[in-house]
Amino acid sequence: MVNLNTVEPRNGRDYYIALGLEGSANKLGVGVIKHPRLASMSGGDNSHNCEVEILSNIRDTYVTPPGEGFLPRDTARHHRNWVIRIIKQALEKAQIMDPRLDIDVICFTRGPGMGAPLHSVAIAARTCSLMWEVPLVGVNHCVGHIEMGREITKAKNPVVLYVSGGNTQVIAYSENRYRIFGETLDVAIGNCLDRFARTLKIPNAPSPGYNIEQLAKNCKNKDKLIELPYTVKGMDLSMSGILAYIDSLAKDLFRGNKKNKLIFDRETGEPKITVEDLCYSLQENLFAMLVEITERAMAHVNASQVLIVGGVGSNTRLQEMMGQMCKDRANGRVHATDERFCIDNGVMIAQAGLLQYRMGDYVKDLSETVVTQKFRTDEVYVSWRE
Amino acid sequence: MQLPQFPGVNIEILLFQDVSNANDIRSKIAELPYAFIDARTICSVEQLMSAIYRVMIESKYNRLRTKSLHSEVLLALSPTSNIGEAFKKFGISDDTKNLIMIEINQDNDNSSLDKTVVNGEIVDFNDDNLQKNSDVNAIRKIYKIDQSVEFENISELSRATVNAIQLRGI
Amino acid sequence: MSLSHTLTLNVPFENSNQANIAMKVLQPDPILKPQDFEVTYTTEGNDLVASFASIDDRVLRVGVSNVIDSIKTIIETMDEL
Amino acid sequence: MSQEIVDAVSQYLTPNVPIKLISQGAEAVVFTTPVHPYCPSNEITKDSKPVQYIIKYRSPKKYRHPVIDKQLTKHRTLSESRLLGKLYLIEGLHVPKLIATDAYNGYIWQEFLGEDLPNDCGFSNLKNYLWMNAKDPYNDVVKDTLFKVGEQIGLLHINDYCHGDLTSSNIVLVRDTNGTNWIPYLIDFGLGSQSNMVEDKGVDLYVLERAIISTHSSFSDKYNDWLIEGFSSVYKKQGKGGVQKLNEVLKRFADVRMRGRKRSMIG
Amino acid sequence: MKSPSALYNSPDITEKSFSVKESESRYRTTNGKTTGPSTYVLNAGQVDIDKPSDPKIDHVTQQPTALSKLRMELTGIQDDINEFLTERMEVAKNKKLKTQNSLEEKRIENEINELLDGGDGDNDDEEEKKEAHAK
Repeated sequence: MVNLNTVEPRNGRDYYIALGLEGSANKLGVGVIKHPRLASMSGGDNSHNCEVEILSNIRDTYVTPPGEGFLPRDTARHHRNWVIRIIKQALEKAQIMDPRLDIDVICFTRGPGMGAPLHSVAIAARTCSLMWEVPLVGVNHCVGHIEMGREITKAKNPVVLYVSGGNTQVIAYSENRYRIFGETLDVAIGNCLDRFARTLKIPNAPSPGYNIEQLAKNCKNKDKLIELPYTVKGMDLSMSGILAYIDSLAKDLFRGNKKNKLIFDRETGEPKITVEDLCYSLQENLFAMLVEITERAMAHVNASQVLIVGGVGSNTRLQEMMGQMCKDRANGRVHATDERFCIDNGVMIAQAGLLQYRMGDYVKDLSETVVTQKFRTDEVYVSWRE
Repeated sequence: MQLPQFPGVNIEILLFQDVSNANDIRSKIAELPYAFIDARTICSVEQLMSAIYRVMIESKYNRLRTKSLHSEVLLALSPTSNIGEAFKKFGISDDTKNLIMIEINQDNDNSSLDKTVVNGEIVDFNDDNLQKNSDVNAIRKIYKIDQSVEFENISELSRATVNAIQLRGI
Repeated sequence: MSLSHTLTLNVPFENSNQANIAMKVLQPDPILKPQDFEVTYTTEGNDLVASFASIDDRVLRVGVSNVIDSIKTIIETMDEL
Repeated sequence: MSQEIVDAVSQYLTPNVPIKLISQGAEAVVFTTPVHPYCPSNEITKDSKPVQYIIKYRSPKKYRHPVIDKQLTKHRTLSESRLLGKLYLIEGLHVPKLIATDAYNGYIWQEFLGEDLPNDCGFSNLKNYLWMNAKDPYNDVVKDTLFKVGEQIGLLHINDYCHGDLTSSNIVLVRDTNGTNWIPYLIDFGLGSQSNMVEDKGVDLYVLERAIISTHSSFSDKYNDWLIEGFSSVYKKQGKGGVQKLNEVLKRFADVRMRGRKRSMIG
Repeated sequence: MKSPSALYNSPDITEKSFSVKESESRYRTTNGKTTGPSTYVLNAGQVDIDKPSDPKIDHVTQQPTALSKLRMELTGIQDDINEFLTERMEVAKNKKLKTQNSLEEKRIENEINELLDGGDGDNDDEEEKKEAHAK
């Protein structure tokens, strides 16, 4: 039996407050949340319905010059130099007067992610914990996304499609773990889109994927589709071949390689396709694959709900396709969150961490707070679900 | 007989033994509204019906490759798409002793099947009678079934022919 | 090769509690290349003492600078929060 | 299940072919029917029980672009039919019998295999079978079954075919004539292909291993060992050359697994 | 409050000590010389908007708090140590070029990069790091 009130709120309060710190990639996020202590939570799996109140959600993104990726060491420097200021802002916004008394738990991302950035945030988390004498919980980043998504959408037991710059996974809950049913065998979807954006030399702001989405919307030739490899392997998929192929098409287009008859008209030598067509075809192809593996997982575990999380999850075309798929299944429903929660943030770490804390599962020795670059979603023991 | 998916179509199938006028039938085969198949090439009801089913599917989607449903049955039986070859292999020859006569009637009229065209003994169209007359080696050859593949019984061979029939050209 | 390149760093905090916290924060992280680099943390009164030993100056430079970065974060946390 | 799809199928099949929906997989809707498409005599077995046939229909997927949809439906219907035909000829390999294909419309008729497991454990695919055995997870029959499943995959691979979607739902168990042991059949070849690439084989094994881990986590180590034992036995029968091939496949399998684990790099 | 200090030792030189010289500006800033953005991003046109926070000023004394002072002094000491060790590395490098093969050189180089990126000592993540860079 799950008892989410295993640990009572501190200082006789009738609510819990958690501080969440996220810094696994180029986003530094700090959030403060509140859970009322509900009697109904003592018996039963209500972890998707904590009546969370978001007291603050502050984010600062490390931005690189156009066309450049982010190095771990520079990202770590960004986080290190901003983390205290962002924590301060988040506490002020949340009107936390005295963290020693007002915070129940400090949650930080233990992994997966880039080692140095994770570490720089962990140092701040440990210091706060010792200074304020507040317990710590190390959170799996992916589980953070899932729990935030469940809480926001109230989806009790969805199949989760987790799509971001570094991850592409189809996840479903079973026996106290979030099991990975399908995933990419090579590059992640976000990474694939980002790299193609660089080939197209389109801006990185606000995000490369967003700009591809806009170009795809402007495609004037939606009946025709540029044929791309379709590489679904059971519940897994592979994207590197698709990327290499569409990259070569784009390069031929820019270079004016008239020999490529797919791109240039045999007679006139005029280009037959545009950058918009490429973006549209790429999205249609990749997203069809994502929806298909999600549907495969749904069929496998007999689920009817889907939750999309991660940065790529804010793409409206992906949401639309997923919605259509669900509609054609029995009572299917798709849940997606908006960019506040899709994109990495501190609140999601607080949400997953607070659930874990309320089950009495928090750091007993600081050696448990060592960050880890590799931390699979299914390694986490999910005590807060049945 | 009718196929469940094609209720408006009547199919008549007659199996003849000891036919004496194969030569004569061949000479006027173009005018006769039937299909004639050398019974040596058929090992089961399933094999022949599978081909007829395929003919009906092709017909429904206007994909017939020959002039009539009857000639299409011979093509459908064949593992290759060469029409001439199909006729040669499955059609009757002058020395054919056992044959199958088929009428596919789409107009739902009464059968106009003229049994007198064939001089021979009509026996039940069933697996036992077909197996008596079939030539397993010839069938293996026609369907290009590797000698290394061993069949425990005729139904396994039949299954291989069904696969070939369903998969032709795809 | 021996860890013959050493550096001892002394960081005086306002009180022993702060020095202690800093030590506890730094201690858990494992040494990435134990055969090339070592670090131990102790406190002496209000001071945090970090003793580094390394196979050469390169590894020492990276290791020491990383630890100082962390100590600066610790100090800022205590200062601001 | 959307009624729209059922209606379309009923209309295609005519009222002469009564259908019962048994599953809505990701790419196909599966029905059973007692009616054989062209051999009425096959509708009753020797012990005069009515026979069931499978009708598998790949319905158009509205979520995906029509061009992709048409192509996939056609490709998968064809390759599944083609593989069933070819695999049937491989000695020792068990696949359902292909009865008819309508590639224009995405229909395949197949032999119905398997049964309903006792105590409401569901249909006799490997997934449900392992769940049924959860109370006595390591009994001899389970071991025998998993070994035989491994053998089936070994036979598939050694003949240079890949399944492409090896999950525990895509392996159907049929009781042997004694009724004690189980004979595994591989089904669902829509993503299958003829391939001599170690990569494809490694991915097949990885997909199955993960399917076992995610649905039968507590017993997955032993289960996967038994599968691999059965798989290896097929190669080992081929002597030195077989062992060499086996090692290549197993090595790639390990590589694919590592790649998978490594993936969880950046949040 | 005392100031931070450090003491260096190696087989070829006698002790080198580092201490805060209060008059010098490097001990009175939070923004170190040797802890800026990597040359890689600076070359790509990066403008540094991620400098460390300014020292906290005590509103009574109008002076930096003791901890801010410590942080600034430590920043200066860090620069001293980094510059000193970098200089020694250069010298060692020139010596080494004559005597040692480039393989060993490369190993150390790689390891340093790994340390900088906070790798957890698992060597098979090289590929992923490249990916992270590519982003």
